[in-house]
Amino acid sequence: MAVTILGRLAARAPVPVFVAMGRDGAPAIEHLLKSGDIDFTATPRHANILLVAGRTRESDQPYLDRLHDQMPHPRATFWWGDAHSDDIDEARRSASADDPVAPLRALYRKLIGGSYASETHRLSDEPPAPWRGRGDHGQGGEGMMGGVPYGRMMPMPPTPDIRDGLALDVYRTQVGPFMPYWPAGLILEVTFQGDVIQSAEVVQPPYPPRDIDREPFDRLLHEQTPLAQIERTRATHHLACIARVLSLVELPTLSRRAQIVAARIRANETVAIGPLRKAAARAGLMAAIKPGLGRIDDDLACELGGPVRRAAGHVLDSRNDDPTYTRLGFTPVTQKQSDCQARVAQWFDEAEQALALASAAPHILIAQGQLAEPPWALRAPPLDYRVTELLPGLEWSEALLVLNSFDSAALCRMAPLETP
Amino acid sequence: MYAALAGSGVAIVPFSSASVLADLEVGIVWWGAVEALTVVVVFLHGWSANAQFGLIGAYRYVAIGLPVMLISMFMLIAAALPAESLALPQIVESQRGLWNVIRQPLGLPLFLLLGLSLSFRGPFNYADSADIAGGTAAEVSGAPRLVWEFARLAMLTAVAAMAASVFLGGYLGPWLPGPAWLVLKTATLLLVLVCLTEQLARISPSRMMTLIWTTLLPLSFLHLVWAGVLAL
Amino acid sequence: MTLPAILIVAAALIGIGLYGTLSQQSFVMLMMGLELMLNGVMLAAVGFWSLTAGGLPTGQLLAIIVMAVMAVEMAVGFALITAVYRSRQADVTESLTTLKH
Amino acid sequence: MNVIDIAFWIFAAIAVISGWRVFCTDSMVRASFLLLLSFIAVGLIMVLLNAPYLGIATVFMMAVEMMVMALFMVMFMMNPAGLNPMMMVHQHRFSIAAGVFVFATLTGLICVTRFTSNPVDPGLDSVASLGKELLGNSMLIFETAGVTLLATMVASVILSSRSGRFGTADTGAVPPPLEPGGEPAGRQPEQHSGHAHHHH
Repeated sequence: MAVTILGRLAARAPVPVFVAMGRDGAPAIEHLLKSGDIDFTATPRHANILLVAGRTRESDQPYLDRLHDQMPHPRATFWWGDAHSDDIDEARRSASADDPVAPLRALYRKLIGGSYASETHRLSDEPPAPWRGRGDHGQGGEGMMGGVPYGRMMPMPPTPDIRDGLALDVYRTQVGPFMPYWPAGLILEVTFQGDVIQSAEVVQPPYPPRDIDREPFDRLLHEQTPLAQIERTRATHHLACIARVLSLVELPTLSRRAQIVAARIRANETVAIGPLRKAAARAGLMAAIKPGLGRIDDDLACELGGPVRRAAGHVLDSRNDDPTYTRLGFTPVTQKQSDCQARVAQWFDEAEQALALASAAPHILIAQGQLAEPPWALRAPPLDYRVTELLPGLEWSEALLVLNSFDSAALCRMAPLETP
Repeated sequence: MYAALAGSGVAIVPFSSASVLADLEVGIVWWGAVEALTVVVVFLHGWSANAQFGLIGAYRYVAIGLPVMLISMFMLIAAALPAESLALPQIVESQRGLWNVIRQPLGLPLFLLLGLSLSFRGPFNYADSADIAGGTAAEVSGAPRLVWEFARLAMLTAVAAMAASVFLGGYLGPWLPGPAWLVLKTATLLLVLVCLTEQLARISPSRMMTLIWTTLLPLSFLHLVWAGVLAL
Repeated sequence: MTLPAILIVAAALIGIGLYGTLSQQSFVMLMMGLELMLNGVMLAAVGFWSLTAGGLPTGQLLAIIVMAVMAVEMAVGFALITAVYRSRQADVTESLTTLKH
Repeated sequence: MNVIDIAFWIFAAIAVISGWRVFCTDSMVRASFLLLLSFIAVGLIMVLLNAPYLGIATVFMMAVEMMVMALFMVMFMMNPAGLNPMMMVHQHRFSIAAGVFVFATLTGLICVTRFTSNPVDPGLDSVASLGKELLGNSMLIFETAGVTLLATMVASVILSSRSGRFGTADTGAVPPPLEPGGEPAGRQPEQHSGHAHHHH
């Protein structure tokens, strides 16, 4: 009896979901955020449902299996968006158009109620590295530590230390594609010393930017699109990036608020960004990001284009040579030093400016093919500069800030697929 | 274990002039020992996870926890000076005339910073923050995680109760009976702590370390000197 | 709670500490052996203070001095380990043989 | 066999067993926290001996010390997590003999001598007496203790910092050249890294 009461109580609790962000999975997240009774967890261990939002690449399947096996029972996977494997029954799949909240809640209630079998392990769990001990107590052997007569005596670090000359052990690991607040799909092979990054290489590039951000710009190429819609998309894209930076600086409520504002802008409601910006400033967002963190030189900023270039102070924006914009009194907004702080401030300024333009000209149409330079349209070729050259020497939290200070298109171009 | 520590922290808080759970005449030193053991326990929680993010979280917590503990000990010693005793009931009695928060203005804010960092909330959330995927609690789920969250809240209340009794004159108050005052003050301090959690952003550990060692620690020295001069 | 009982426990701690100091190879474990011995000494000091010296203040003073010695010994020990590790990448007693020849 | 005695025996047992376990665990970090456990037990025994300030101060200090020791363990030692059993012992039999011998002689001594028993009256407020003592007639002792602690801090910083007056610490001790700027004089120490090739 008591179990059922607890069961019923548990079923009413917010649904613990761990999100594996696939390609253009973001709209699902905005739906979930608005509903409010979905609880996004930081690790798969705290969740019962693994939500795979959007399309994932075939090469990500082993990572998904590993995530899935870490989840405690009762557990289930929920595919959102056009899942390529269609052998999954209806309860755990939903098309990318509709709102995933209701099916998620129903699935969760069934899971808790026990009427839905929890999924079994996908990977067998024997330790990856074989045991190579040689000593009589199983210790020693080459590469394995274990006292004078048997093992390697001293930890001989391969790379000299970059800080204070104390060459200690380095730790090499892969940071996976589906971590929260990690550019979706990116896999880095990072060598740590303590929590300072010594070196990093790209194993897998991040997913290309979200279709929903590019859709009005693509449509513009072959037919007229309303100016308001283009500016709204730009504002929502910037707000989503700001939300990620906010949650990295331990302001979860503000980041949730930013995402909700983005969702409402997408639903064509008129929303002011001013109060959000003031709240973030009061909470010390700019103070938390170290000035000079992630500074990139000017020519790289120019190549990347878009907000990154304007954050470096170059007044180059394809909109100011467009007649409709000049009539509305459009002057490009720029910052001075091109580091994380400048890029976040640039996002805020551009979002506010975009909303002002959108509200100023709700029905003006832009002629076809005018605005050819949307920064996050992935047509530009990848650069030879790697984002991983920015990371060495940074602490883990700062490195995450730097990674998230570039929008997804810039990141794709700076972290193309290495041809090992 | 963390919960037991939080419980022992609350034990020495005097509820009223007569009743106190643990009448130690070395209350402050016991609170210092509780803080030190909390740092050890949280490190163990992170280290036992045997995962890289758990370990990073544990190390960042220790790096920030040790200096902050020094600051809190200076605050408490400063509060003990006018009372000429280490025992908490005497400290509360010494505030019958004037509360410590007025006599030693700097004490309460620094002690609240300690409260945040001890239960790693808000701007001091270096142990379980989201950027290291849940930090020390990354590999924990189900019942142990429930206990871990409960212990964090218990430690927050212990710090609030301690701050209330040391700086705001625990059970002293005109109309209401003793314990009611204590509960009231602790509740207000908890409220302050929780909104601090939401409001302030977290700077990176290395900058926070320099901030603590170069500004907060000298500040607490000055506070101690000020309290000493006052108590002469 | 008789004094001989306390002293026997202290002696046991000192014995274990000595064993640890002599047998362990790594510096840090060697220092832990020393810490354990000092711990035994402090226990004996407090034992004497409370059961024979009848609460003489200087007894407690001795215990605090022993505690200070512990702190000093640990601090200097760690500084030495860092210095040795920095110059020789060695942290096991086996490799410091310069005094032997 | 009232409560205090039972508590005393329990703490004593904890102290000795965890002390012994310290040296036969594989993982270093576990060893340091076992040592912390034995220190806590000793601290609590002191509280039973009516010296509360000393006992709890020991617990306080040892907690922080063991924390730092755990940090050093993981920094320097090889496998802190103890995943790989380790027999890091040399001159094993000799040290066991030394330990047992010391223990035997001490216990022998203890049993032989008759101690004057003049127990402390529980009413004594030991903290106040300690306080008066510290600032009273043994103030000088404490000043010297303070200064030595300061000297230790300075020494440990100099020893472990990298940039010394004569170049960084890891260039090693090099004898000065005969004529300025020339080859270092004297016998060249044969270059061997940490791996001493055991030519006993």
